[in-house]
Amino acid sequence: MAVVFIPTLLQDLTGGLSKIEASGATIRDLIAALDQLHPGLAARLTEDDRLRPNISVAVDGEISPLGLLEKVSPTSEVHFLTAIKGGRQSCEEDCLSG
Amino acid sequence: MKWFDYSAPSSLSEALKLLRENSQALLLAGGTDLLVQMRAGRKQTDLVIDIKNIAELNQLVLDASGLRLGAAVPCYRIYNHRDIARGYPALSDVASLIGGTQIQGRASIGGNLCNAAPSADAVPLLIALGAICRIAGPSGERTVPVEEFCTAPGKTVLKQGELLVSLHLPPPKPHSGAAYLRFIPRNEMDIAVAGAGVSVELNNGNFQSVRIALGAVAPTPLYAKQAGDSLAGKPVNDACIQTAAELAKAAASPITDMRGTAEYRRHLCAVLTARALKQAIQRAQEAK
Amino acid sequence: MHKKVHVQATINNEPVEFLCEPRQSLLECLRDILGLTGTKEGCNDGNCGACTVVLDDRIVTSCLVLGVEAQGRKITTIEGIAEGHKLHPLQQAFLENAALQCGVCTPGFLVAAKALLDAEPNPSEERIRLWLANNLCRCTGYDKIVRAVKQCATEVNA
Amino acid sequence: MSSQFQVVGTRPVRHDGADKVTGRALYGADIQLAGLIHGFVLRSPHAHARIKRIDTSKAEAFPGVKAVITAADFPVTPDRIVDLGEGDTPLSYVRGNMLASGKVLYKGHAVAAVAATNVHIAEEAASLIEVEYEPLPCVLTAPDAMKDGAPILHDDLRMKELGEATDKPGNVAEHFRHVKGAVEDGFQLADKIIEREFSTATVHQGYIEPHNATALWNNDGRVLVWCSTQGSFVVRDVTACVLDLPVSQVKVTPMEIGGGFGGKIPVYLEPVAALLSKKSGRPVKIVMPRQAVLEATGPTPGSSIKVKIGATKDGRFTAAQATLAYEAGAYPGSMVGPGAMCVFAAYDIDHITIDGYDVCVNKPSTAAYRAPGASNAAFATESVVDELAETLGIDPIELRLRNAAKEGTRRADGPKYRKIGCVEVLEAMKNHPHYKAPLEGPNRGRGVAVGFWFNVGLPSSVNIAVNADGTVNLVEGSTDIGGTRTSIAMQAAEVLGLPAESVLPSVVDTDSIGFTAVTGGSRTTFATGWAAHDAAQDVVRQIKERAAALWETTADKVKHSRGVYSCNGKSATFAELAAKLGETGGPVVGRAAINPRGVGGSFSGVITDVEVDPDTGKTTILRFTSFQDAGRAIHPSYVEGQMQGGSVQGIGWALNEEYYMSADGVMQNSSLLDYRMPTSLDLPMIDTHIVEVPNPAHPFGVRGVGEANIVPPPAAIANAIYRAAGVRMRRLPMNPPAVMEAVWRKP
Repeated sequence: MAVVFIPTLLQDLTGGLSKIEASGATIRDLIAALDQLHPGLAARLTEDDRLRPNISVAVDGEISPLGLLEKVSPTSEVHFLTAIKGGRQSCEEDCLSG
Repeated sequence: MKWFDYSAPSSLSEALKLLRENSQALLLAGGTDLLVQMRAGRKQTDLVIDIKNIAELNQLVLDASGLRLGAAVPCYRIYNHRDIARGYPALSDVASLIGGTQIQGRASIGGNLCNAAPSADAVPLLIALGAICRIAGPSGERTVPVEEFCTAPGKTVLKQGELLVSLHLPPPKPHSGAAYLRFIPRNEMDIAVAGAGVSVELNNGNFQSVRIALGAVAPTPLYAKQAGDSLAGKPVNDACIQTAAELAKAAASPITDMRGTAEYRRHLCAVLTARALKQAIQRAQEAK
Repeated sequence: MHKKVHVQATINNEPVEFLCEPRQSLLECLRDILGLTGTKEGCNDGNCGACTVVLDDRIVTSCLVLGVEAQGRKITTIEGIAEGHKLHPLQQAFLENAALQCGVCTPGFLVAAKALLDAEPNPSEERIRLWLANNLCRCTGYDKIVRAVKQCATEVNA
Repeated sequence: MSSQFQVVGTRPVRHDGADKVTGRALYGADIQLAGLIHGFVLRSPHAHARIKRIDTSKAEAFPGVKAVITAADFPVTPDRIVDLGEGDTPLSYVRGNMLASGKVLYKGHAVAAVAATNVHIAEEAASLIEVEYEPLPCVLTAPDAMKDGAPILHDDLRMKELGEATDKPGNVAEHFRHVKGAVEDGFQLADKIIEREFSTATVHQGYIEPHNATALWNNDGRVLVWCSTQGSFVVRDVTACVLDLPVSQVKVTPMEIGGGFGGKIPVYLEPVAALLSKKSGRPVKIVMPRQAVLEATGPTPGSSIKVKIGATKDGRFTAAQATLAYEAGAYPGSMVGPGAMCVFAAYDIDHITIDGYDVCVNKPSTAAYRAPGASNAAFATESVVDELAETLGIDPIELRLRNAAKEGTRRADGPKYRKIGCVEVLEAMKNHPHYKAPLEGPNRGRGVAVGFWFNVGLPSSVNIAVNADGTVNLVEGSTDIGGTRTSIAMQAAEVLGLPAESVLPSVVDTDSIGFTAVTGGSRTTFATGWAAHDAAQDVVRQIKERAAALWETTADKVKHSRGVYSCNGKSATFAELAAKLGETGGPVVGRAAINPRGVGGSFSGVITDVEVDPDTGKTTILRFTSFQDAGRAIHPSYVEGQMQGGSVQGIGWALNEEYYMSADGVMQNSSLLDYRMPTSLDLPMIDTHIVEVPNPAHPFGVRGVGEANIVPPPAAIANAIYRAAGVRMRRLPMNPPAVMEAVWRKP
């Protein structure tokens, strides 16, 4: 099962757990599985079937440009990241300069 | 910038006539202050009079009576003048301190004086050198010692219809030297946080006479007479220099602004006065 | 009614006539009236040097010169530096030394540096830095610019 | 170094070189169009005020005026969150920053715009616009803005935590936290803990070319834009969004760009010029005056940062904690996010907590500036690390090496590093002659620091068309700020086995190439270069097919090596095959459109020697060496150039640059005379040492080099000043009065 790291500010929904194992073929599946375990998580991570504007997802350390469509393997590490001006793709995308 | 007309008279009388007819006219020499101020809306006019075609304002004559420096002579002509570099090295220094290379291609010492900024680099040195301003106006000519020329930030003794024609510097005395030092955060292209201009005349290891003037530490460039006079007859040593430097510091009444605090500026007055005195003394000792 | 002024000058060795408003700077006249857009505006108050041109025998910031002041004067801009298709050695040295990044300050630097080398064939690094202190570059940190000027001076003297 | 490449690692003359040294290159302000008129933007004299009334009638009646607009001329569309390439931002903020409505939030905030037959007329007419303001108290720093009772910029702003609105009104737009381990437990393990507070002033990118935009609202309804931007597609999308048009109705032609450094990502003028064009029926050009560039474009945030690090006696960091409050300026969205990601990024520490606050103040809306947020953070961290090294009696580079992040280190914000070059950069510093050289003389000191920037990927598109003479035309959408045409073309040339000069690169408009993200995040040589690699491979594939057709074989049997195609003893050069395209099936165009993964972060380091004048507090940089992991240096001269440029911007930030604000929020030094960027006379030569730890994901190992180099300089200079003058400077800039006053206060 994939290991999902829960951001500090979402741990109120997981009873303080910072790591949760879940299974799914994509991030969308994974979030559905997480929401089964900890109801409310999906609503905090997604809206209108896409990641919320301030959330990005990293699979195995790589920020995903695909968001919910990103594929996940059973050995994957998944981070949900929050960002100030964070778009769907990543907060790193905002930090552009010349 | 609002519309203005432009005139470039070729004689002093023509310029004075234009000035008389247009009380709001502004004079253009190098333009390095004027055009910036007009663009920023700080000055407005219907007529700009370009004074660079007037012979008297372009003269640069060095003879037994000293130096006659036309008010519109750009800085580069001063520092490229070999005899000035020899006779008035501190003036060469100042001409090469104002702005950068391009600014020095246009900016004049006369303009620096007439702009009457408290931080004007040329003015403390002109005061130290005892320069006299020759002013032409509707009722003829008059002269004013340079330390009396600036009256407030941006204000001068020039009356309606008058213009600065030239500056006259007395011939350098034997065993004399002068220096101007300023402090800026960068090494070029900057406005003085504080500046000190000094001239010294030595006599057998003693100070004969000393003039000290400060920039950017008062509403106008400041003649620190007491500080200079304190050295007359005193031996040339660090203690005396330091005493004069402290007197210069005491004469300053700076403000706190983006270029430095009042306390820092006062401190710099002492530092720069001492350093400038040492440089002037060295020049005096090297002079015949 | 305000009337524009007729100005005759020599620009890049060609006689030129134009009409301008007295309030228009030489920089505006070069760029907007004469189409010589190689001279750049960076600050419009003489502090960045991007608009440097040669006016008679001196470099100046053309933003601080009125167009009407050009009457009867000789002006050289960046467009007048190369000789036909042959780049000036300084232009070549800038390319070989990667002495430009965004390139917007480059015309000003080239005009200023050429004036230096015309007057002083072999300036020291300190002299180059002092002469060019009225030209700001934000991309290069000046290192490669100073090297290019130095290299050009050395080659021309060799 | 390696001979595995023919083109990569060489130093060809840039393709746009001749244009740029002759003045022929056309920058945004250089465009001339038939019937062109000029725009001028009227700006607020107040830092914070309610707009009671705007009367434009006198301006409209002024001779020569063709159009006057205010925010009321924007199409009425409901507010929504829009993806503007810079992340998601409410449309109302984007629009409000272009022309204020209701309130002005900083001195210089645009309130109206005029187009007239020349710029002087436009400016004069703008001065006739009557704006009645009700001035409001302003707040200028993050700590002040966070206090109870502070003047509030946005009445409807509520603090967000992880995207969740709270009911807390105020100026704090967002608070977030990264946690790794248990920081209090970590501090328990420490023998020595140092905690310090730092602040940094607002600074500007300082590009020499002011912002500019020219727009024509064409008779067919399309909006054509010519401008200076880091991202033509961002301009297209923002302009379309603000004007409520489909993106296909806007075409943006990026002109040459005179510097950006992050500041030319936001859009200020293009929609304004377009509206003026719509109203006047003429093309309209707007060039920002320098004062407006400083007062009203996006500088990078001032900040208040607290850093606490614990270490064992033998120099292992046990825990680290940081609180970062960054000034967003007028609208939410400072660079505190990346600042928090970078604050401890150079170190492998088990226990970390990082809190970030994004705070609105009455200053211009901030923007990116070269590794945005990271220099502020590194100034704090690297100063504390230096103090720890001194306290523990460990060499400062050695202490950093003992704690250096490496492959597998997990950053506090989550991701684990893959192959990175932190240790390699530190080793290079330790072994460099500069570090070993004695530093003699009074009032002199040497300082070191390191920094990190993660770099980004993002979409890029490249097309390559083969010419019959054996050259290729490469078309791309990344605006070229520092020679990237060449670094991109070189990657295609390497694949094709051609000299760099045989690849002719062009940066084209938004109608002519696939979506390409901004030139920023050090991504252009990485991502657009990667696209060029892939497009070139596409060309090779097709050329193999043509060779196969000629030689009556199949493409898989044709081999390609360094521009020569061969099969069964037959061979032909690329040029020979290119000459026969007509007879083998027609034109060949290779293409690639990618959104790459495998971004490789870049570490950098600085060693610098300074001298501090004990009488004036003025710091002189005597020697400066910049180190950076480039992954692979495609064109080493331009890699060095990035390192030198970033270093000198860092020196300016450290020593003299700042927004000096009056109490009522007016920038006092809004000119290039008083906003003191370094001149050539303020600097020594900037030595560079390129480290190459190839990024395993990139076809050539590129990481990207635009940014990390600005991260360590302020901290390194602060550490050097300490050794020269005995004072720890904890505020930027460390200008002469600040150093002098610190010396006076020294116990």
